[in-house]
Amino acid sequence: MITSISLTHFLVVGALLFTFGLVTVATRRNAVGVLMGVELILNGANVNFVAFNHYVTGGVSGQVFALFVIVLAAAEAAVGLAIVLAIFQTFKTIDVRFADLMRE
Amino acid sequence: MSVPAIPYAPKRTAKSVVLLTLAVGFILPVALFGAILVLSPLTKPAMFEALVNQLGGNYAAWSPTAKAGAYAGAAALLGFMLLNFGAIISGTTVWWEMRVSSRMQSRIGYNRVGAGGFFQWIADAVKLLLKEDLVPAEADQLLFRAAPYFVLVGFALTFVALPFGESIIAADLNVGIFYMISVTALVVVGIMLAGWSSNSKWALFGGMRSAAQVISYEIPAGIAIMVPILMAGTLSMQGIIRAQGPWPWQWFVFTNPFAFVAFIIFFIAQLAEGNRTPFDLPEADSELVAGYLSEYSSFRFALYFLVEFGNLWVMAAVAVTLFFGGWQVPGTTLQTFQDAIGPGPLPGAAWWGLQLASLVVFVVKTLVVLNVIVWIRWTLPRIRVDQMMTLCWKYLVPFAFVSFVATLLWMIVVARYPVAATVTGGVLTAVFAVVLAVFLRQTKANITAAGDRVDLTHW
Amino acid sequence: MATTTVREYTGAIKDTVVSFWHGLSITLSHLVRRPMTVQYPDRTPMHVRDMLPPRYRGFLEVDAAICTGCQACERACPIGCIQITLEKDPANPKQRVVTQFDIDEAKCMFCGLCVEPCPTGSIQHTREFEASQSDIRNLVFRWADPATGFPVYKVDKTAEYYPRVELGSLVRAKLETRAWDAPGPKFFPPEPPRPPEEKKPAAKPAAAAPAAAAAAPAPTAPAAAPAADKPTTETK
Amino acid sequence: MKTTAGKLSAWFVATLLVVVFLGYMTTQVIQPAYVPGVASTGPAGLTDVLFYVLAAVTIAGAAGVALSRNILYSAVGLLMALLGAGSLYVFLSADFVAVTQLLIYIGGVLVLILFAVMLTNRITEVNVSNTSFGSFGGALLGISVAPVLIAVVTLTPWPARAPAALAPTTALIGNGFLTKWLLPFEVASLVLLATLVGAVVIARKEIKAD
Repeated sequence: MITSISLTHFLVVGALLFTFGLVTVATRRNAVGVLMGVELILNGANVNFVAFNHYVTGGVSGQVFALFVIVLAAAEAAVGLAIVLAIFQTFKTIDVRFADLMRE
Repeated sequence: MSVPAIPYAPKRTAKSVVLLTLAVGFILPVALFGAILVLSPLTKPAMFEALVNQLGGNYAAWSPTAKAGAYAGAAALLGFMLLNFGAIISGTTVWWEMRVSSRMQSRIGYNRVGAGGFFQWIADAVKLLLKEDLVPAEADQLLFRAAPYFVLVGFALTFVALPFGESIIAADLNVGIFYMISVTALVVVGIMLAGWSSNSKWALFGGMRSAAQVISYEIPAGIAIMVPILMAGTLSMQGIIRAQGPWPWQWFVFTNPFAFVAFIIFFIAQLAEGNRTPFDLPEADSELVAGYLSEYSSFRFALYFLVEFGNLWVMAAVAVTLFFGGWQVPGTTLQTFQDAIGPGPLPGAAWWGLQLASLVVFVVKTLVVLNVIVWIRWTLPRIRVDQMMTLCWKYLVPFAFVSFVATLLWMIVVARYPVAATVTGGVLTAVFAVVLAVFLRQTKANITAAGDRVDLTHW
Repeated sequence: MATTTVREYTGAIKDTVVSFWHGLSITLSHLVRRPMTVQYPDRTPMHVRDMLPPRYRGFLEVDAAICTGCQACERACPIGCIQITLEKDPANPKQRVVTQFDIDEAKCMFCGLCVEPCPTGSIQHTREFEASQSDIRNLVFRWADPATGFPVYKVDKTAEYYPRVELGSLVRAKLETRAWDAPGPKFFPPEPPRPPEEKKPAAKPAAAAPAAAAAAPAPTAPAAAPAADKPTTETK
Repeated sequence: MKTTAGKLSAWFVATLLVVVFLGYMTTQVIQPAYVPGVASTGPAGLTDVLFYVLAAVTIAGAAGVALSRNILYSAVGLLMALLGAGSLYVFLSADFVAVTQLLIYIGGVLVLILFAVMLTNRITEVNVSNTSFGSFGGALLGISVAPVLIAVVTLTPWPARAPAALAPTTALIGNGFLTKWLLPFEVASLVLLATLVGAVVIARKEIKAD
């Protein structure tokens, strides 16, 4: 049984995960690095879902939501990495700045 | 150079050294096993409290820090022992595998150091520890050093949920089997990091192959595991065992014909995930030197070896848990165990005896499966990469789906006619016994056809 | 089309089961049999060369007494491990003398192509195989003494067979007296002077090191582990 | 790591890592196999310590992802963050979610990411560049977002409710997926199928039409 650990503790962890994910997404040039940032953001959200489920709503609806997020994260990673591979085959780099054919 | 006519002169070893090695080799596993036997129930909070009170302490009066410290200490001791048990099991498995393999290839092996060569693995381990620990200059220093520990942790974490007996389990997680699959993923991460950080083409290819192989084979393995989960209605390792019975026709592998298919699929997938022959592509010696561990030496190499052979125990134990009735002792039920606890704060002697019996049953079954794995390794050659992928995607995955769906239908039938389970169990067990007898006859025929006879001397 | 695919699919499964059945029973039957091997070399009942199969191809042996000096074996050798030099005998200009007959057993792949064209059966595979050496160049067998050489054999057209010494006796004599521990012939370049240690490129990729080591002509002791003498590994 | 003592200490560190997880799991959602009288969980102080350790691991891993120069190190950081977050779920009575997190993120996503790194970088060079641009902007972003979020989290009076005791949730989730959340569940499976096909179509090399 958890005594002194409260909802706020988990929310702080989630907020930090989200922040680091945001910074990663914003600053990375490497497409794989950007994907990692997205995973971090999703995890931050997940921590919040599960924490609110335990401390506020009860039941399992928050956990189910977290599970859907995990499933979609896996799907996103698969498609994202396929796109990264396609970018690599086309541009011979995965630096996101160079994948700009649509700009012209 | 011609061979000089020197008669064979065995090296003389001091008696005390022999006795010491004997003590290390035999008493240590036994002591560890006994300690695990005692410790794992005792680390349950209630029993820990009872033990403290039994020993004359007053658990309720302890400060929270003392409680937490003592409890953490007990859990740490158990974890340390389990890890060491894994190490010793992996060492003895190496010795046994070498003995069996040499015998299967009509040669003599592993008989120089100690009793029947038993101390060879200790000598090897000591030699590895004393060797120079090389890190390639162009390797990624941090990841190269860290990768073996990922592998080790992924291996050691499986022992958390691995059952040894009725109450002999570190933690009966209610997501047990799921947990086992997920923590073994750490091994893959470690292998990939090792392959990449070595900065060697062989290691890299080994790591990539390993990742492709393990990801592919997780799919049929996962679906095949669903079959016993469906039949037991729980994910807990102990729950799956309790849903089976002690007799062969009550094991999941024989009660349901599709579960037998699922077991075959699961077994093959386990071999692939554990990088065992015929799926040892990641460390294919003839193509990739040693695959992902080409550049490793000394202690780190020893860690990889520990994990590789210790995994045999884990693979066999999981198979026994899911399909072979686990620790179920013939003649007992869950109630027998409950009744033997007795009224006292600590369970009575009968309970401990039953625990020991269940431990023995589980270990014997596990060793049988382990020997089958060893046997297959020395029978089959390594398959090619495309064959490995074909086997997974074109054969195992469809059959796993079929057995999964068929098990669902079978469960509907059994729910209506409970006698169906008994019938299929009896028939399948009988068929298996007959097939086994025919197989043994074939083996005997092989021996007599070669003009030889069964001879267990010169072992 | 579809039926053949189905037949292939089921046939693959059937093959798997059948091969498992036979393979497992064979290995299991060997498990409960007495091992055939004995420990080498100290527990063999007789010398190992006497237990080898009859067509075993070991080191080449040349019987100088019946060698015609025709160099057919040298031409037949696909890897050029035989080197023969013929000279005129200064005392007797009509007599030709073999002054060099070197066989590099380190290069020899024991294919037997040199044995076939030999008109007299002078060159033959023996059953000798034990010749571990610390220097690979010592694995050159010199069948002609460079100083004196041996005169070539005049083939007698009417002869039914050519008298040859007992097969293997010459090689065995060389092995036992270590007479073949001679320095190598001239087709081995002399060992290049080792570059000084500090001139070694330190930033060479680790993956390229074994290839570089293999390409380098400097022979190293074969007993050393390949990982241990990699120049780019550093001790931690 | 040079000496035997160093090796042994590494061994003990690895052991400790295992032990922490083991002890922590033992105290949590586990149903004890032996229940003589009152079922009790482990001492409370231990879980607090474990929470802080695991939260530190999570955040350190996330920081590693954001700040590391080498993409492989970022991947290891992501591994730590995912492991830590997954372990934190156990404190929240979400054992199934925790294990799913380990299984899918570490066994699937992380391995896929490592795969992509190895396929898309010239593997002969050790330093797989993961340089960030606009470090100043990134730092600014982090400094501006994090305090706001943390202030919101700490200052809001969240509706307090006594958390339920830790209990297994697998059966509840399974029931939910087949009753209340059946439609989302099926949609998720469709999404996965579409992903499967889409990923293959995107990533495959161009094959000349016959």
